[in-house]
Amino acid sequence: MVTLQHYLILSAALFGLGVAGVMMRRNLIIVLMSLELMLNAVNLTFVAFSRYLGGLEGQVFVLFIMVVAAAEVAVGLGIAVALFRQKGTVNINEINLMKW
Amino acid sequence: MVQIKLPEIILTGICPALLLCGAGIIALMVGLFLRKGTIGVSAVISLVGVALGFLANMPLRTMKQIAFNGMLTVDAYSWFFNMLILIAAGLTILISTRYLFDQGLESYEYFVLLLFCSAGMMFMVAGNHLLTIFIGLETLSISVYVLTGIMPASAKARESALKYLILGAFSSAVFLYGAALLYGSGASLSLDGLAKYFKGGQVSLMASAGMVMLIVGFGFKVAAVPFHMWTPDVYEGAPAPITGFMSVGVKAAAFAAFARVLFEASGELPAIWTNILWCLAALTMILGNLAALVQENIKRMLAYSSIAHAGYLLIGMVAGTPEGTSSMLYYLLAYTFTNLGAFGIVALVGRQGEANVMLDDYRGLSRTHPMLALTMSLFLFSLAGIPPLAGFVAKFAIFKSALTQGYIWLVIIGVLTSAASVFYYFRVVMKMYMEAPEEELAAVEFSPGMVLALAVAAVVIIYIGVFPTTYLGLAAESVKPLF
Amino acid sequence: MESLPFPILTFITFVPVVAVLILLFVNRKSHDLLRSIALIAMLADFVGSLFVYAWFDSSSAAMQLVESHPWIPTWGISYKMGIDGISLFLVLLTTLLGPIVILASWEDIRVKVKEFLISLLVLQTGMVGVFLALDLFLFYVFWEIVLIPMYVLIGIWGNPARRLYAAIKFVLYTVVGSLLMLVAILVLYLTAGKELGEYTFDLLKLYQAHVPLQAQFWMFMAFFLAFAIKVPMFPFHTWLPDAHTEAPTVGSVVLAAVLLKMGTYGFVRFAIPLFPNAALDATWWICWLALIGIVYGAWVAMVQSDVKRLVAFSSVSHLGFVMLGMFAFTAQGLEGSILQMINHGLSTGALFLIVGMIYERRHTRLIEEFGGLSKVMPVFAVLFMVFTLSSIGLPGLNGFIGEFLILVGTFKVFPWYAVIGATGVIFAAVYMLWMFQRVMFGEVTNPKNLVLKDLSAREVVVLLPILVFVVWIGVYPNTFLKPMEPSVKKLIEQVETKRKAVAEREGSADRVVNREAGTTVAASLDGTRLHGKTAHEERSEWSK
Amino acid sequence: METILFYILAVITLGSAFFVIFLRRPIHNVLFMILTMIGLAGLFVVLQAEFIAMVQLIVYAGAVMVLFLFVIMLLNLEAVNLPTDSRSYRWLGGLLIMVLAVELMIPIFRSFSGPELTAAQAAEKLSSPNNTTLIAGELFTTYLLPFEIASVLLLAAMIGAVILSRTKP
Amino acid sequence: MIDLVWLIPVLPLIGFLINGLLARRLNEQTIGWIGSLSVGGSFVVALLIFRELLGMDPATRVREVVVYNWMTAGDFSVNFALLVDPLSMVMMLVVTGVGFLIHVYSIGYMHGELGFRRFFTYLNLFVFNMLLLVCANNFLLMFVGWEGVGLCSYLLIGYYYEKQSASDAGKKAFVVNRVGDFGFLVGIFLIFVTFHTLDFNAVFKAAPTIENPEALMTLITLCLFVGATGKSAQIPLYTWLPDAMEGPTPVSALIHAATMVTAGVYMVARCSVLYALAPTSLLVVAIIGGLTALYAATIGITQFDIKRVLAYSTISQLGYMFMACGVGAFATGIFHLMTHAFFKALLFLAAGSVMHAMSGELDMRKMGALRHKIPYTYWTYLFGTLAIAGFFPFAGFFSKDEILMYALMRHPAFWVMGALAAVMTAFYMFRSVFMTFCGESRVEPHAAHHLHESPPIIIVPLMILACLSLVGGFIGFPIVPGWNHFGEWLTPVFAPAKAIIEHGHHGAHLSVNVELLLMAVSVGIAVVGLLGAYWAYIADTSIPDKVIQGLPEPHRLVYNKYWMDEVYDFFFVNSIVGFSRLLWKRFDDLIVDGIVNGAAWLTRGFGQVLSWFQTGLVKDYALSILVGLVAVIGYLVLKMG
Repeated sequence: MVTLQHYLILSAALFGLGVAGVMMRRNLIIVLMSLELMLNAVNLTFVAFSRYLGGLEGQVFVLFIMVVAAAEVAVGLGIAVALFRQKGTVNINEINLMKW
Repeated sequence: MVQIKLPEIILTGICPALLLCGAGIIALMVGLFLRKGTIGVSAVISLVGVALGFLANMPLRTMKQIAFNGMLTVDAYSWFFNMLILIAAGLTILISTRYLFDQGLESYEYFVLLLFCSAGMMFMVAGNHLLTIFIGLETLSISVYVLTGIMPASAKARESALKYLILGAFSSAVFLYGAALLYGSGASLSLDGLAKYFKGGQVSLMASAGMVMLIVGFGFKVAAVPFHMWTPDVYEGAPAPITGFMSVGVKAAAFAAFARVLFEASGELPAIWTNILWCLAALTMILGNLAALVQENIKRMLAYSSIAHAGYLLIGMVAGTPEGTSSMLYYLLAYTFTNLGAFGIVALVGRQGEANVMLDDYRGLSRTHPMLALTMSLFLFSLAGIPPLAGFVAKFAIFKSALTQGYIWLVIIGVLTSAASVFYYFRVVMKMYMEAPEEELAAVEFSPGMVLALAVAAVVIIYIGVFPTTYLGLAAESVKPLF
Repeated sequence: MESLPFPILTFITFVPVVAVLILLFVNRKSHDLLRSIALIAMLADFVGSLFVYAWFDSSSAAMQLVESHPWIPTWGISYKMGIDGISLFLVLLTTLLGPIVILASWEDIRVKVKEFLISLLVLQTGMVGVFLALDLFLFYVFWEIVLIPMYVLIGIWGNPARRLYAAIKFVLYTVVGSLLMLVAILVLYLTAGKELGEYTFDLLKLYQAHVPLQAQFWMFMAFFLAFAIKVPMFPFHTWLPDAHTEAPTVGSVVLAAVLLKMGTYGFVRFAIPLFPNAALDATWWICWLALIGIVYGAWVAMVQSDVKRLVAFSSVSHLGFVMLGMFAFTAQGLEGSILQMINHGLSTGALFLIVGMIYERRHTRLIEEFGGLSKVMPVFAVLFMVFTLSSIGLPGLNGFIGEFLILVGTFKVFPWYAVIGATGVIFAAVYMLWMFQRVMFGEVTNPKNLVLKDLSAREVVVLLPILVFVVWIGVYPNTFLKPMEPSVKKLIEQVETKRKAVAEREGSADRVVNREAGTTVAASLDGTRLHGKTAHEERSEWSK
Repeated sequence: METILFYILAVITLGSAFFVIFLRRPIHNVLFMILTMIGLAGLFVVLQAEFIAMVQLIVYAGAVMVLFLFVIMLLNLEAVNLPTDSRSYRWLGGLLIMVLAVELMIPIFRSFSGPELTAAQAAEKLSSPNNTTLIAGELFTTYLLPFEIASVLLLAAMIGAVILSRTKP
Repeated sequence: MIDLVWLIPVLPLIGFLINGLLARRLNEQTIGWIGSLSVGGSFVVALLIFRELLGMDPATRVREVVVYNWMTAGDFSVNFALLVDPLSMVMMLVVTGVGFLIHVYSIGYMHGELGFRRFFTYLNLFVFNMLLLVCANNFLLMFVGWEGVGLCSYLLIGYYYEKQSASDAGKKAFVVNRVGDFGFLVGIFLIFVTFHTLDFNAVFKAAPTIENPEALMTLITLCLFVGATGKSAQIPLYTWLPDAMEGPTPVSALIHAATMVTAGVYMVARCSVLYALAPTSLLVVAIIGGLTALYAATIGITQFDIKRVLAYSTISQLGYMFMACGVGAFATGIFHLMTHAFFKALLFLAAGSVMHAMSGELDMRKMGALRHKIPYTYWTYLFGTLAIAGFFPFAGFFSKDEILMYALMRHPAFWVMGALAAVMTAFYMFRSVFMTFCGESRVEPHAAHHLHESPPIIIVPLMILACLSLVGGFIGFPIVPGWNHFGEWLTPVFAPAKAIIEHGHHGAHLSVNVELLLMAVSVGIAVVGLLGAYWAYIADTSIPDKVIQGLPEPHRLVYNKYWMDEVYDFFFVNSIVGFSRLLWKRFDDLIVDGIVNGAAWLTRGFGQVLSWFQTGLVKDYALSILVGLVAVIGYLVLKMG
């Protein structure tokens, strides 16, 4: 019998994985993907809740999240490309001109 | 069949934002079809837009209305912040024009994004529903990401944009997760719903967790420690005027939404949240001020200082009273003029390609440009909270409100750290007045816009510092809707 | 309270600012024009203060010539100025020194003249304001305003070696203290507001409040820190030698003559009357600090090799006297210490001018660089001697009156303190005369000193007015004591009654002993002990 | 039935997400990302959010991931495959994530009791006449304003993407 | 007339002001005469007032003249008021009279000096302060004069400021005096808190009435006496006086012989009532006086510098006066003060004239056989010596004899001390006479060939003083009833004190025969001294060296003034200076200031460390966000869960 908890735990795990990705990957592109992963986890939570509460609010919110996610990806990749042109790398550990 | 019930649409309520968007789109079009000198034109258009927005904002002060099916509230509070945002935008535009020429950045999009960003802020501050707030937030964020990285030549700009974007996305993910938890724990996503839920007692752990995550999300935007890490880098990498705009506009909008969510949701804050805010405030003041002591790059220094100021503003939140919030508003007002002025001068002194943003580049400025140095000192003194400038009255108000609630230790931390802050603010004055430059730098070119902006800022911080009553009054009545 | 048709106090406070506004639009090249404008402004200021003196009714203890307008009514802040016997002469001193410093700097300062004059004028406003403000907020504003010009003065025109260090040290040290005071001010505002039912920063209203003992203690400590740093009292004095040594002549003059008095004045006007119990229970250790300051300052001054540093440390010693007399809290003690503020202002100010004059000629302040100057500069020698003597406290000159009254006043209640303090009189003679001897007597060993010119007319004119007052106070001090008398009396009884009231309310009335009672030696001998005890007991009480 | 479906999809989602994080070569990451999306879409369907599921497939799995793929190709990241970060305090991040997960579990278990996720009337609310219609209705009435703002947002993003990725100003 | 008493101090003040401020380009003569006549003028006024007093009934010879209220603070109020009574009258006359003569003398003596004008300015200022001291009607005003004369002595000792030794001596004088004044000051405080006033008469009236005064009065009087020892160069504060001889000779004569140094005696006499109430202090005064008399005399024997000999003799004579006061014979003390003023001034001025003749030479070993070259000087000096040695009928005889008598009445020990001192005095004074004027000449050639007698302007004052020291004693003629005018004159002043003392122990009166015997003895003493000196310095000049060979150690000890200066330097001067240096370098700079700077640096360092967290790496930033998130949620869970 699947309960709300199942979904919530799943999404929490997904969220955690996303965070882990941001923490651990050096490749800028992958980091962006991990962010997507986090957002997806949130989406899952929303949908699960909307199902549980029987309200559409959550689903609508998910749509907007997707919009935002797409936008962010677009801009993010834009920056990534530009950076790659300038520095020839997508290793975010080498992107530290500014510190302290 | 599903019957469509249209929402009650109150265009006057969102008129300022609409005007900004409109101006933005016009600027975009003109920019697309014009070949040369687009900057001047689009700057003028945006200024007109801002001016109109200002006019359109006037009547909002007296309104108290929930529009668009509870997506938006139009009240004195949003009126105040609209005003603030419009001022910030206006000043930024004035500062930017000449700057863009100097940097050889012939891009009208700059202004377009600036306007969209401001519009986003307006929706954010007026938002009565987490969705509106979130969309507004993202609109401003994305525009700011882009503006941050808009300098094609500079690797720093790109880098800062990237950092900002990644961390921004990260924090909005947290924010959203919080929203989700709130939504799930029976509370709705609209602030009224939340208020109902939280005032109804019987608050579930999940709901509080959600709320805390919202706090984290906002904390990131206002650059509260430990969510501040992006600030120094982004401020350093971004074009000076944008940095200024971020440090006041984004901060103001974020604080506005922050306060609205917190206070509308819960009559007066539960101890737990207050404690969290208390710690955030303390950490922010301490770290911001201390780290600023050792900075050699003025943009970075001002970045840390803006972190510190976020800390002071948080004191107002901790107080959690109308007084506290209103003094926060006044603080933001003062801070807007002061900081934009300061960054204007940073942009000016930075000269070609922002080559001169180190503190040592300010050596002997008083000899080459006495008035400029004087104005800069004025801004710095106001930031340091030296009476009778606006900055002092603002700090005074904040501390007063906190003490009224008995947060004496927080206030003591506040005063001690601001004593430390005197060191780095005065350090700049020292460089300008008391040291001689090694090599002569090229003269600074003024532009009428810049001069106007600086003059206005300087005059205002003196004026509202010496005669703060009216403005304190405005702030006080602007926060009424929240409580 | 009678209100005058003409707001004279506002006038004398803000004339300099007006001058600043004019200066902003004068070409920075035309130095003499700038200087003359500043000079005229300062003179106008002085004349204005003479009117204040003329309109001042020295028989009344009340605040006079009061001007009060609401400023930030929402917070109960008002623009309230007033003057009484305590502040009267401090104001006059400030305005008197105004023109003098402008004149003194006439040839001394050649770079950034405009900025220099502006700083001086702003400084003037700040200082006069501090002495006149009757609203804590207003007071704090003036108090802080003073920082900036002083910082600039030290930092720009100070002598290259360590001016930046001295300047920032001065500012930071002062700011730390005063910000804590700001907190205390706010807390006072709130506590008093609760009691009075009216939230206000109006000093006279706040006097009415009876703050609970513990609160008093903490607030007093905050005020104490702020003022003690400014005075400076013993452990907080280290900024002073640096500031004095690095500052340009007039900087040191103003610093010594007026700025330090802001601290002592703060005690009389704010710390003591607002927190009588805390203040008077702190007497014993504050007196000890003062005494240490007296002796310590004298001894350290004795071995200085730099004239300015020496005078700076002598200030520490002299202000020790001021604090001692103040906290003896008898009529003589208080009047003495107020008069001593003026005296120190005059004589130390003059001494710094003097040092400045030889510094202008020789660009060194090291004692061993000089010697035998009396031969080459007789007029200078005479003036130098007179001011040295006045700072030693020679009867017939101003210094004596102040020190004597202080010691008498102290002796009445704390004989031992007075005795220890009196030793300072000996050491003062030692270090001043030794310095004087090394600078002025002996043969001219250093050829550079042979060609020194004697004082110019301007320099004499600069010193003359001070000389006049030095003698005047010494010969006929009543001119200055009479106006103080009523205010001081009022202060004392006001404090004593309030003190008792609070103590009774807190059920510790038995521990309150009346100072004036201890007039027989025996009684006062254990009076000392008694005070130590009360203070101590209340500490322990608070620790619970 | 539903249970089995859930577990399968959950495994797919988590597993591929895991690979997204821990595989070396970007191309693989993208592909597994797409797989994750698909898994999620499946879960959405199970949760009676058909419209969302579709959008998930089209926007995410389709557009967004393709965009990723495209960039990877463009920058020819096949060559460079960066190992996962081997910084000394990586374990700290891991630990914190664990702690965070635990902290999230606690409220989850605290706040909800009772297994029933599928109340009939809830099902009604979400899908009659059909999910899409309902969402559309909501979107254009209640959420009109956010919807409009979103357009501004997208415009901004578009401009941004353009000026950021262009070489000459 | 008496109401014009303020003229007495004011006239010299005017002189001071004229010479000090206006006399820029006046010539020496004018300046000199302005100075002298201003003092002479006040002498005349003094005389007039004296005549008026004589005309009054002895009981009513007290008058206070309030010039103005000097300062008032709370219950503390002091007038600028002058007191005219027999005692102050005597002092005024002495000060102005002797002062006038010395002024005149100085015109000649200081002729051609660079700072001629400065000299007279200071001199007038001194006279003003001295008169203030003696005329004051309250302790504070007295203190003003007291410090004022101190200042002038500082200035005049350091008159040759280019000489290191001179300026040192000046400083020493002032500082040592300050130590004394400290005691005086404390005394004043005590008096004020006890009596709530500082007016002499009020205090003295009130003093006997307060209950069990003993302890308090002892405290007060001892404090005052500390002041006296400072001013009058008594043990332990005498060291400054010998050095004070660095000043020009007229200064030594006026300040360090005739007037200022006697201020202590005057003050003790003035406070006779208080002292009478405190037997202990009286004893102390007597002992200190006696010891000083002896002690200084011993040193005087060994010195070769003629002025130093006189200086030590001054100290010793002052000791005499204190002893007199100490044994309760205040009038006698004052009497000796006056006579001493005459003959010691005379001696100094004569010595000055010798210097003048010897072109600045002071060492008696380089003199001898001068009496033919400078006869007037010789005779006047001889008169002075006879007077100080106490030969009948010279002034010294009367006063000294009276002192010895009272000493004997108090306690034989005092008499012995006095007698011994007297012998030595006679001895070293004649020693100086013989070494200087008699025997064979040891004058160095360069000085020898312009040996010359001084001009009349120097000689005339000498002669006047010589006469005074010859006849001056007769106004205090003993034994024959009614002949002791001086004693009677002062009776009203000292009556109360006398009463108190006698109430203590009934003053035994000596029979006439005993008195006569004593006189004989004291003349004998003088003769002994004379003969001793003659024997050692005329008859067989080898004796002194033999003595020195005989007991070298004691001699070195005495010759070096018992190394007192060195001891003081070591214990007070050097130790304090050293300690202060330590205080400054180690404590102030390192610790007090160190803490301040340390705090600053600590803050800055902390800031530095904090800024290092800013690694510039995105993931670390994300990490910190994560940390924050975990922390807050953790807190929440702990609180609520």
